[in-house]
Amino acid sequence: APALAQGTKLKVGALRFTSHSPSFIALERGYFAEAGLDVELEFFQAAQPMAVAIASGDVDYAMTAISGGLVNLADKGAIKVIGGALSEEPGIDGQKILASDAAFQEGVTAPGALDGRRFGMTTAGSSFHYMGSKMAKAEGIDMTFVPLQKVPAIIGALKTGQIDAWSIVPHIAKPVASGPEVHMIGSVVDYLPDYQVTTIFTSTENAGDRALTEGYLGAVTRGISDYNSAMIDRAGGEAGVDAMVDLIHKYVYTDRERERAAPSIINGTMRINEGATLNVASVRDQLEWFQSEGLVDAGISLDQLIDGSFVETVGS
Amino acid sequence: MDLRIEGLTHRYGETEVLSGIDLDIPSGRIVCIVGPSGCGKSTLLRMIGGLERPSAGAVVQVGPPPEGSLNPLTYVFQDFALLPWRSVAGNVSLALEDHRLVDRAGRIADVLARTRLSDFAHALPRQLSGGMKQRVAIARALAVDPAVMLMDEPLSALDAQTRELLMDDLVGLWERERFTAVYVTHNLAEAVRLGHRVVVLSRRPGRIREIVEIDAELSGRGAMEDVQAHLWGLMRDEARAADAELVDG
Amino acid sequence: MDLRIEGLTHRYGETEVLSGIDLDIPSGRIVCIVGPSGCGKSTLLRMIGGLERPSAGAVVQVGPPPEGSLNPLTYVFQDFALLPWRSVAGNVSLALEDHRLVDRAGRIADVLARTRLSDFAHALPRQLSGGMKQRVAIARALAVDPAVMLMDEPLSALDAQTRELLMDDLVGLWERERFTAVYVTHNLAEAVRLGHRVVVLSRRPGRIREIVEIDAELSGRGAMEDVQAHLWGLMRDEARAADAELVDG
Amino acid sequence: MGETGARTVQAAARVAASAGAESPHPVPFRGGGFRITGNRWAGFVVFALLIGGIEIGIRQGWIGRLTFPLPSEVLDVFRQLWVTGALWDHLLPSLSRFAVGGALGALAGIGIGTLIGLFGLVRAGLVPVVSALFPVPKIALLPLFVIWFGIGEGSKYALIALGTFTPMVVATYGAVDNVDRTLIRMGQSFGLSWWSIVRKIVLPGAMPGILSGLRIGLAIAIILLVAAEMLGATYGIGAYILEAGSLYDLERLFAGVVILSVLGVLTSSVIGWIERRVLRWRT
Amino acid sequence: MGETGARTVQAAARVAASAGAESPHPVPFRGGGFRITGNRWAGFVVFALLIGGIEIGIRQGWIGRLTFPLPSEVLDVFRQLWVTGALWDHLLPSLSRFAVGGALGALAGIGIGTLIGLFGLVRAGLVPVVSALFPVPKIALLPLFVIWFGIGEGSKYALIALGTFTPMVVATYGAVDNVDRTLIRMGQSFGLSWWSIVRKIVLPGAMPGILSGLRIGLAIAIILLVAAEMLGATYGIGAYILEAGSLYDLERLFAGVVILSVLGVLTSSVIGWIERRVLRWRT
Ligand SMILES: Nc1ncnc2c1ncn2[C@@H]1O[C@H](COP(=O)(O)OP(=O)(O)OP(=O)(O)O)[C@@H](O)[C@H]1O
Ligand SMILES: Nc1ncnc2c1ncn2[C@@H]1O[C@H](COP(=O)(O)OP(=O)(O)OP(=O)(O)O)[C@@H](O)[C@H]1O
Ligand SMILES: [Mg+2]
Ligand SMILES: [Mg+2]
Repeated sequence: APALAQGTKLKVGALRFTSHSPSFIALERGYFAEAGLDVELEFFQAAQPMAVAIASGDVDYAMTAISGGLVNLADKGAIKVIGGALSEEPGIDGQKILASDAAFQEGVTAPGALDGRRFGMTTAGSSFHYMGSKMAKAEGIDMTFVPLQKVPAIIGALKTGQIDAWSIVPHIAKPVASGPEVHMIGSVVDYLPDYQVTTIFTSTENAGDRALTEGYLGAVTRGISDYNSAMIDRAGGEAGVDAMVDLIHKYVYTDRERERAAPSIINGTMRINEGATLNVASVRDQLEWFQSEGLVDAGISLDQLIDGSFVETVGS
Repeated sequence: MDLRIEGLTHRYGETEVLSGIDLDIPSGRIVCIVGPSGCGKSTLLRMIGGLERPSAGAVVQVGPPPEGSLNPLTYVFQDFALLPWRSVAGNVSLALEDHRLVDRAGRIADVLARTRLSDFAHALPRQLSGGMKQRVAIARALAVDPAVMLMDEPLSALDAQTRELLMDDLVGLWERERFTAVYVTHNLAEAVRLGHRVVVLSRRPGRIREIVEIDAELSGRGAMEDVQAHLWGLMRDEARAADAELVDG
Repeated sequence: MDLRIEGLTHRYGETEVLSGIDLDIPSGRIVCIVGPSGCGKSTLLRMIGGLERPSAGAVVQVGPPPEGSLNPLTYVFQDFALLPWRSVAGNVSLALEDHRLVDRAGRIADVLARTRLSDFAHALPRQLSGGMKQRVAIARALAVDPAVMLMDEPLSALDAQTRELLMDDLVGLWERERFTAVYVTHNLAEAVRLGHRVVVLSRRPGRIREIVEIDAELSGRGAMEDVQAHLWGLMRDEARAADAELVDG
Repeated sequence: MGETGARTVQAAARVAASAGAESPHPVPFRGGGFRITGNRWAGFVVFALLIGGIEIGIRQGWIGRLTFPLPSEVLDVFRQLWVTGALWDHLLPSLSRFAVGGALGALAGIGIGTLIGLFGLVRAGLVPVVSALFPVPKIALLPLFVIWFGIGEGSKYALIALGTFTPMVVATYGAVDNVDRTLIRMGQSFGLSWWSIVRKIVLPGAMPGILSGLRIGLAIAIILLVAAEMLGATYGIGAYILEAGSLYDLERLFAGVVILSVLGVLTSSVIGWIERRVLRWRT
Repeated sequence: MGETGARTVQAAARVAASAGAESPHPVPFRGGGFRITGNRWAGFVVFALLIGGIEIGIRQGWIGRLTFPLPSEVLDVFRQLWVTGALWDHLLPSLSRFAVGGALGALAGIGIGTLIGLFGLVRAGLVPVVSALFPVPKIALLPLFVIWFGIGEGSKYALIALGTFTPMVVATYGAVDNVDRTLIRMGQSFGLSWWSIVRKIVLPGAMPGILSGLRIGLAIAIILLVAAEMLGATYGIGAYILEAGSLYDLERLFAGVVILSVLGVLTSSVIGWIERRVLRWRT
């Protein structure tokens, strides 16, 4: 992107999750610098404040699941979705549906048996709410959704059998289900085969700056390619995985030794859309679901939410 | 019932407050205790009433308390010690509630009548002048038929005119009821008006310096300027020294 | 500088507190004001010092204040009104700090010496006995070279012995400095010891009932029992009625 | 205002004093000011100005839509809450949590606080524990509360109770300590039993302190409603606020905050009313 | 115990009084008790018992591993935090937020509180606003704070400052109201200027109340550290606690809570020390 002045300052929001690896890679391997961007990572504890930080201009680009809050901010003209990241894809280990031991003992060994039971979520309008709803609809069952604000509270409630089920990304699902208190009973991908889990988004203002956004996306897509090829296609063999784990470990599970962190990093591997392709069909489905639940204004159009002009889109 | 104080000595930590006090408190008389600030008058009175234990010596009760006395040793405090949340009648009642009595209400009404407080039975302490408050405290003390009244500067929180009125009340009361009392005061005029016997204490550690007997009838006593002057002569220098002392380092 | 009170009347809302007070306060004399509780003595004194505005009438200043007087009308309060966080010297200093003075420290030292407080210059109020505190308040008042001292029951928070000592001090001070003062008190003994003129007020609304002139020299006055008895005769019934009044509904 | 007025008067008086020192003149006035006065209307005016300013600011575009909600839309949210009856769906569960949790915490706090005030050994043993508990942020313990009390009403009651408990303990034992010792000595001098003294002297004497502790305790209870309703509540003012926050729906967020604020002001006036009735004996 | 002892003595004394009424005997003792005493050791004993009990309970399996962390492992977390230096990485940012936010809030609160105390119009205008602000849960405003102050230190300072501000205002104007009116009248009677009276009488006289308000304000500031560090903080005790919570790591969660608790107790003793120094003039 030659249009960019060298050393354009940029803040990229991230969570300390493996799914944010493309940003780490692009930074570590100098892809941002090559695009003329001087990137600083800004870490968050949760996705919701990241969306607000984009709106307030504290952060320029970030990656997170589509939530009611994000849609509302888009409605206020503050942010735009400009690309896709994590996707559910048949055949690849994706998000898991978990059940508590108590429910499991009572026969909840598959999602279809969750009729009348309690499903955990952070807040109304979160991706957990969406996944649970779609699953319930597909199974033709009714569930109560219990808002618990934070992931730890959900885990606590699940382990003690106070909620019956939950869905979550594999690198959290696997360690949680490794104990006797929680069981894995299904995969989200079975209900939402092409679910666009996370998206790349930015402020409306940045989306108007084509050179900047293209520069950013260009660098991130290189990170995505590196990640997919090393971790999923194993193009570099074990050595490639090791090198990538080393790189990611600088940002994720930093408080554990590398030996203990590596399995968790590898466990968390999910495919990220090559070229940040955006599955518009999935996004539309999510938007319509939010609207049908009354969580966002029914008048919001897809165009207010996404700017599909930067990346390849499917399903539009 | 008489009281006898025998070789009473008291210390707070290192400081000796009272030293070798011997004193008789005969029934039916008022014993006034005067002395400079901080000489241990209040401490002595607390020990007479059993609220504090002397380091050495004893306060001895001689003879039985009068029949029907609910609380032989009864205090009247300087700052009245009325419960602000109880009415006048309620405050008097407090002293009686731990006793089984056939006619508590009657007893309260009687004692309020004797102290001319009947009209104020339902008033709260905050509505009363200082003088009235102290009258309520006296009524409460009378309600338990005390053998000895222990009064710690009962008039010193009042203004001079009210003090004058209450002194008249006390003289009248004594004429009728002939109660026994230990009366602590700074005020020599009070001491010579009310005391049958005035005990002068020295500065800390309090020792008995002199005991002045006053023979005149309570009613009809004047200012007794000569006795006052004699007492003041005994105390003037010590009072001045006590006044000029720093309270702590 | 003399003061003249002319037809002074004051109301708080509906209640009339003072009614038609006419009074002269001649230079170099002590005017005592006595009267039953709540008759408006403190209110009158506040108006003399300009702390409150009368509803009607006026307090008039006749003649210039003495040369160098920093605060012609200066109060001494019943509860001393010392700043507890300042030392004795600091409390005296407070009254001088708003004035440009060449030798403030010298002036403070001088006034402390005159009231025999030099040894206590660095003590805090809490370390002082009541009598010492009131001496400090008097020193502070003297520090501004007042034309008239306005004293509102300056001794009534003290015990009887200290009161005696301070009265001697005040007499001594007046003999040396011949200050003018308006002295409010409940205590007839104080009034006859210190007053050249005793003003007796009636119950609320306060009116002047009688003005008693006392000619005897301040030093060497005795208890003057006859004058006291006369004053008490004027006031007794009203004091009793005031005492028995409920403070509010 | 009185104060500035007083200053001017004072200055004027000084001039008069120096100018007309020779001829008879009234003594200068130098009192006034430093009085505790108030004017009920000014509060309304300030609120009206604030709200009006924001409304106009947003409509004119001086204030971004993201910065503040439009006051008129907040009002509309209230209207909707009222019309649909959703107000009660949210208010009633919150009120019952507030009542039960607050009552539990306050009663336990008064009880323990009284014991600390009366018994030296209890004081020595428990005061350090309570002081250590005081600065612990209750939200940090949220995950634990799920385990300990479940995600039902239990954990909500417990969280609110814990928040009310610590300030109540501190206020109560302070109040017991502050009971006039002469009154207690008076009770002893009349030979009252220990239990009579506690019941008739110590507890009534501690009442003012306990009630002002209750003011703080219940304010904290209201603040903790939001934290408590993080734990699996679908209905409740706290849950409503949290949902609005996560949806970045400022109008509903503010509507919820206003409801809590009104609840707080109401609670405080109820306590004020109780104080005026129960503590009528105070001057 | 002093109190129960007193009771027994009293009872014994009564028996003596009725039995030996005829012969000379010492007056019965009936004082004692109701004294404010303490025993430093009992606090340690209670803590030791609590911690020891939990340790043994967990090791013996009486207490589930999910219910409490193992105290010895909490200790080990502290050791690790110390050895790796991570303690300072977390403590220093939190301390600076606490210091800056607390100082801003306290200063603003004292300033506004003093104005409310001095000027009737300010009181009338601002007291209702402050009372309305008091019961607003600060976490509810978190999303707004990001927009208003960004995700940097600004919003953290602001949140902590807001939490400290409201109690400081209330405490300060209460303290100014409580300044002895005779002292102010004394100042006026000596012709002191308005500003001298404020500086030399009102403010020093309000100091005790302001300091005890500071105690509450700073306790709230510590509690709000956790909420503040929800806003995009990587380092800080609050962030550490939140992260431990999200990993359900009870040992680290408790370690963080203990640090905040110690911080609270320390702050409170520092204020106690300041009180003893600055308020030496009090009895
Ligand atoms: N509980 C206590 N502990 C330690 N010292 C005490 C205690 N009570 C009194 N004192 C000290 O004992 C001395 C005598 O006190 P007490 O109150 O008996 O004197 P007093 O003669 O009544 O004085 P006053 O005339 O001022 O009432 C004083 O120096 C006082 O400081
Ligand atoms: N600021 C005020 N507002 C309303 N009423 C007042 C005020 N100050 C005094 N009063 C009333 O005015 C009357 C006179 O009060 P003042 O204090 O002048 O009496 P006093 O003669 O000094 O009484 P005392 O001997 O008790 O000091 C009292 O009834 C009092 O209640
Ligand atoms: Mg005494
Ligand atoms: Mg008066």
